[in-house]
Amino acid sequence: MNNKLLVISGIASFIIFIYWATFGSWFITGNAPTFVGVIIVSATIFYYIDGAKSGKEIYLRPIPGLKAIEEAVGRATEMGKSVLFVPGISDMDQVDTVAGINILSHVAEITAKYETDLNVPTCRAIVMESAREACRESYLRAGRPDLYYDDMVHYISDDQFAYAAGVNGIMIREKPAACFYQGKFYAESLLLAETGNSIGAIQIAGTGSASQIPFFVTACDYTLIGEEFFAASAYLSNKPELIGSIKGQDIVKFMVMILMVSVFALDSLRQLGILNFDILVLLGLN
Amino acid sequence: MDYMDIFGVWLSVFLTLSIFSYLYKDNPFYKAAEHLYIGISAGYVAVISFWQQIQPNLFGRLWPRIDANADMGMFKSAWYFVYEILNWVSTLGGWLDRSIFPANGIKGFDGISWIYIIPFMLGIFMLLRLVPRLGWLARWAIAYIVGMAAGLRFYGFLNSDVLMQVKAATVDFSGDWWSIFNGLILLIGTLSGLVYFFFSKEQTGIVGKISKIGIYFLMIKFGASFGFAVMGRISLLIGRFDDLIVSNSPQNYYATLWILSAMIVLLGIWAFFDKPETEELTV
Amino acid sequence: MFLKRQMPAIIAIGVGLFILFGHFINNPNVQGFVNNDATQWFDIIASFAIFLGALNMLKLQVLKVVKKQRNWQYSILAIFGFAFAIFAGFFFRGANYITLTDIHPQNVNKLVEYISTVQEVDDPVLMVKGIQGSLASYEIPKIFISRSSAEAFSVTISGIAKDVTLGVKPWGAHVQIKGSLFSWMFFKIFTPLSSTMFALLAFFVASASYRAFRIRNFEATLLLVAGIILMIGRVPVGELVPWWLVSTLMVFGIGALIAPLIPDKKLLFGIIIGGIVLTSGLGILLDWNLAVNMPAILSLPNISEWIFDYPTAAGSRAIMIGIALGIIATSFRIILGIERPF
Amino acid sequence: MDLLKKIFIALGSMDRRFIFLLVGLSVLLPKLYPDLFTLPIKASSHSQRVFDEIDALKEDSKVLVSFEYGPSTKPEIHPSAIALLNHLFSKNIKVYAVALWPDGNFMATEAFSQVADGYGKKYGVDYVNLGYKPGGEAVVKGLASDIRTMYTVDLLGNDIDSIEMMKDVKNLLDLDFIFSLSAGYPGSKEWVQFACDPLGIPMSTGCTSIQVTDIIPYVENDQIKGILSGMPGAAEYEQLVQDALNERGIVVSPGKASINMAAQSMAHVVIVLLIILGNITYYLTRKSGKKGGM
Repeated sequence: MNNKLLVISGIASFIIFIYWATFGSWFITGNAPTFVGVIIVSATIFYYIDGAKSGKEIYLRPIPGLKAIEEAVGRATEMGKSVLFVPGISDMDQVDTVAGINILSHVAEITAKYETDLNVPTCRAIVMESAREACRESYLRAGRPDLYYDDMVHYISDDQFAYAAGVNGIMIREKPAACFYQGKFYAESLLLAETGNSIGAIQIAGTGSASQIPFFVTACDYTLIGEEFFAASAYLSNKPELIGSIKGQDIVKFMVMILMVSVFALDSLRQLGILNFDILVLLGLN
Repeated sequence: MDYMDIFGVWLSVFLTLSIFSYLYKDNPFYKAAEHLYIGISAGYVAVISFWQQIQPNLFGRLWPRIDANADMGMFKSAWYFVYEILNWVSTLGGWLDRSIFPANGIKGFDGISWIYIIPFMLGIFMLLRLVPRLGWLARWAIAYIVGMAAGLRFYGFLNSDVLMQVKAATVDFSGDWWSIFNGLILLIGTLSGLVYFFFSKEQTGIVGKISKIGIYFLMIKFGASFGFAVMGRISLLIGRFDDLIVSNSPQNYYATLWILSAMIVLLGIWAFFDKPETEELTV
Repeated sequence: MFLKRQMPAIIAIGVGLFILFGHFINNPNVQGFVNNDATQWFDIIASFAIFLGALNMLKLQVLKVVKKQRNWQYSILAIFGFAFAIFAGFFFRGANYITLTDIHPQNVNKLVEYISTVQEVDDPVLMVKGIQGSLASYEIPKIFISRSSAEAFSVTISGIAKDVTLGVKPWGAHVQIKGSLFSWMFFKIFTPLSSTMFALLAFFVASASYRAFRIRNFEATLLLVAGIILMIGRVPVGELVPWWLVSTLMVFGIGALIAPLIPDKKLLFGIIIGGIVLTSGLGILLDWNLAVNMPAILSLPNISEWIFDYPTAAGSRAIMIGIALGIIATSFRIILGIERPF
Repeated sequence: MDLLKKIFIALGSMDRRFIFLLVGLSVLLPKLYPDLFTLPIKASSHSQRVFDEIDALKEDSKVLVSFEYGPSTKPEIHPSAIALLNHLFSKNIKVYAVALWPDGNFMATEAFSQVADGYGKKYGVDYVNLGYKPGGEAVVKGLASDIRTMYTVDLLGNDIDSIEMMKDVKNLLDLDFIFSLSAGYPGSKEWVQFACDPLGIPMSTGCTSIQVTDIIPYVENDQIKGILSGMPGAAEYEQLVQDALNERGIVVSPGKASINMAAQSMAHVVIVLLIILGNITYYLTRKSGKKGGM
């Protein structure tokens, strides 16, 4: 197993060597730490993806919000009500929206299996198109292409609050039993979550917008907080390489923590006069 | 204050009160305001994105302003002939006045940047979604955007939200013990908060305890952000009441009072007759 | 089949790699593309797509009207709203203005009076100074939506200056000029709707906090305490909270913290009462009522600022790094091509 | 005692519309009767820091003010904009305005018309409005490298090079300070990431209170010099500017934010009382629930 580690770390250090050698000529100066960061992060995640693909078993702690997805769609089916999925108000140029669409493809697979009515109002036309692609493929995978129709995913408006007003209108008139808010949100998050609460729906939110997490935490039943939201689609797919990337992400997080502690320790020693070099200058982060 | 302004004030008061009526219940006033808002905003965004994005940034780069008698090569004059065709189309054969494609190109950029033909094509590919057989071309445009998002955000977030925060992990020991204590709180809180986000580690034993502390910091952050947000939201409500009070001035013929009382009366009548209608399930 | 399935993946992977490493390549065109053109391309594609979205919305509203589905009457309003915005954006500029050339100096005051009949002038003296500064050619700061109202006004002020010319703002600028039909629509219809929807949050924040801030467990209590302290600390009323109330609450807080450690409820109760008596006594002894010698820890705004500057900042930083790593991992999966939303 | 408990439980399950009414009144009453509710405003350290940074600027220094908010977030940020322009113009500082949001144009023209004439400032000499450019961070990066790649004309359409105060300004490095009036994305984060940090230009921000939690880490490690958070931040800055200008004999009408602070405080008090009430009824229902074994 560890010869894989040697190969990958060999390639990574070779790339960093070339970068160092041609620094200033091929490569611009000023963002060297970021380049080294990109290479190390990519190598780490790639190593664990590769490891997972060749069968290594990986433990993933349960995320409450994800187990509740199937349960929520089930409840909507029993009550004969629809499922509402809100993919956030940003466009496909935000990774949060891409993650939201990936979660939509899993939810669509469940609604196809349960034959529940799925309603996806979108705030951007490009999100509408890629959400349609995702849903069509999920209904195909679930073996129910007949249940899929294009206008299950429909456009409301590009404006943040016109979109919120439109989605509120859908909620209070069609009273969906399960509401999903997965994507990037701004101030309108509480408008949606409070309306969803007033119609008694199960609400599962997930977002990378740090400022909106408090509202989702207070108003929704389950909330995928920041990184949990980005890991959700890998969890739900349980494809080995995606789960491997979660492990890789954890290791990178561990590295960042080690880096922070060592920066703190070395800097404190410098301040106390024991060491005379400045770690931040060394790392080029000053 | 000509009639357009007064009508505008009455209209904005009516729309404001219609949206507020949503707090009572879903009612005809809110439905009207909501649907008008959806229509107007879809049109507004289409216009703004055309006049501030497609016309200046795309057409402006492909057909910049050239002085009429400049000697253009055979290829360039053919290119500006295409420009005239587009103009002919957009003014329906000259019937409308020349708006989108002013004579001799669009002021703004000095040289033609030919590379902008690619986003022009990708934009057309998106519109081809309307043609069933060619709809798959839109995937190329979406692929470009998703690829761009991955490349930009990978670099952006690694640079500003990870490395910059690592730089801030230092604690300044020169200050008094209180600032050192606070610096340590900051570091411990960040590290324990990060432990909570470990997925592939069982949250038991020492890891479980640290992540418990991390959750406490997260909860304080959520409570504080919520408390802070309450303040912002209240300010916006104050802003709306300001507008309603200002619109109630004599020269606006007391718009707010009149509309408010009319709506309350109408809502009362509507609520009286409304009982059966909401019970029946929508299709 | 290749063009439909594999080609998009190649584009995404290629563009992703090119833009990621483009940040480092020492070539002005590449740097220019990564820093500027990449997002401009996206904005252009998104602007084309907006028409796709508008058409879809229109199709659904028209279908609702044709099929007389529930609430179809309101869809007419949506269609009218869209048509009105397109009319004001593309077909009717409504941005007429008037310029006067070499105004006779003694007519300036009369001109200001005329202007105040069509537009609110909050400081006439200043307007006079402004006109005197540019007598040669002066553009009246009023934009007329209809050409007829502009002509009518130019007739009334015809004696003021040598000649009065009518003009229309260029296409494209009419969208930004305050006074055009489009900006009238923006200020009188679009803004009230969007800012009132935003203001609804004030009510929802209240109902959400009423329902959610409940002492269910220790974490929920932290959420509640931090929320209330921030809510009160950040507004002037926070100044008025007396020190003894803050100290009593603190004693209660400490009491709640140590409660699980002390099984005997009477002893716990005694400790809390003792704490309150001690702090209040100390306060009266050292005369904390005078703001100058009241310890900073007992003033609510200071506590709220501390909570905001340190524990909250730590929590924000943990979430920020977590989100950044989540985005980095997702971007990496896209660049590797193992996660594709299209 | 039992009656009291029943009242609280009944109150606990009250309809959310009753809460809406309470919040509405708590904001409306102080607005209609302002003199009943006047409260002192003490500046927080962050607002004081912003005031000191601007006050330390010398005469004829150049400041870029970026308008990235719209009408819906205007109540929280516009008062800061007005106070800032009063402060800058009273110190004869040259103001360069840009907008990263389309609505920023309307906000900028409104702010300038409200303040500039008061100090007899002339457009093109003392202040210039370059207007809105789409692209978010691309615009910030463009301004950092060369302004003329981004702006060839200003908002009113006259050529950049014909404007007197633009002559000696090639890019952001020629400016002394950047002030971002931000309500979201693109906003202060883009200014600090792509302009002020790389180029080392001092920067402050006035932003909506919800965005403050995202910006605080930058204020903590001094990448942003102080912050005006929401309407209270604006009210504090207004107060500081008003006191400083009164000392210099310049009369400034009381800012909108300060007047509205009373309504703000009342609403906060009502919400906190509601939370406390909610907890009491929750405690009672849980206790009686346990006893009743429901």
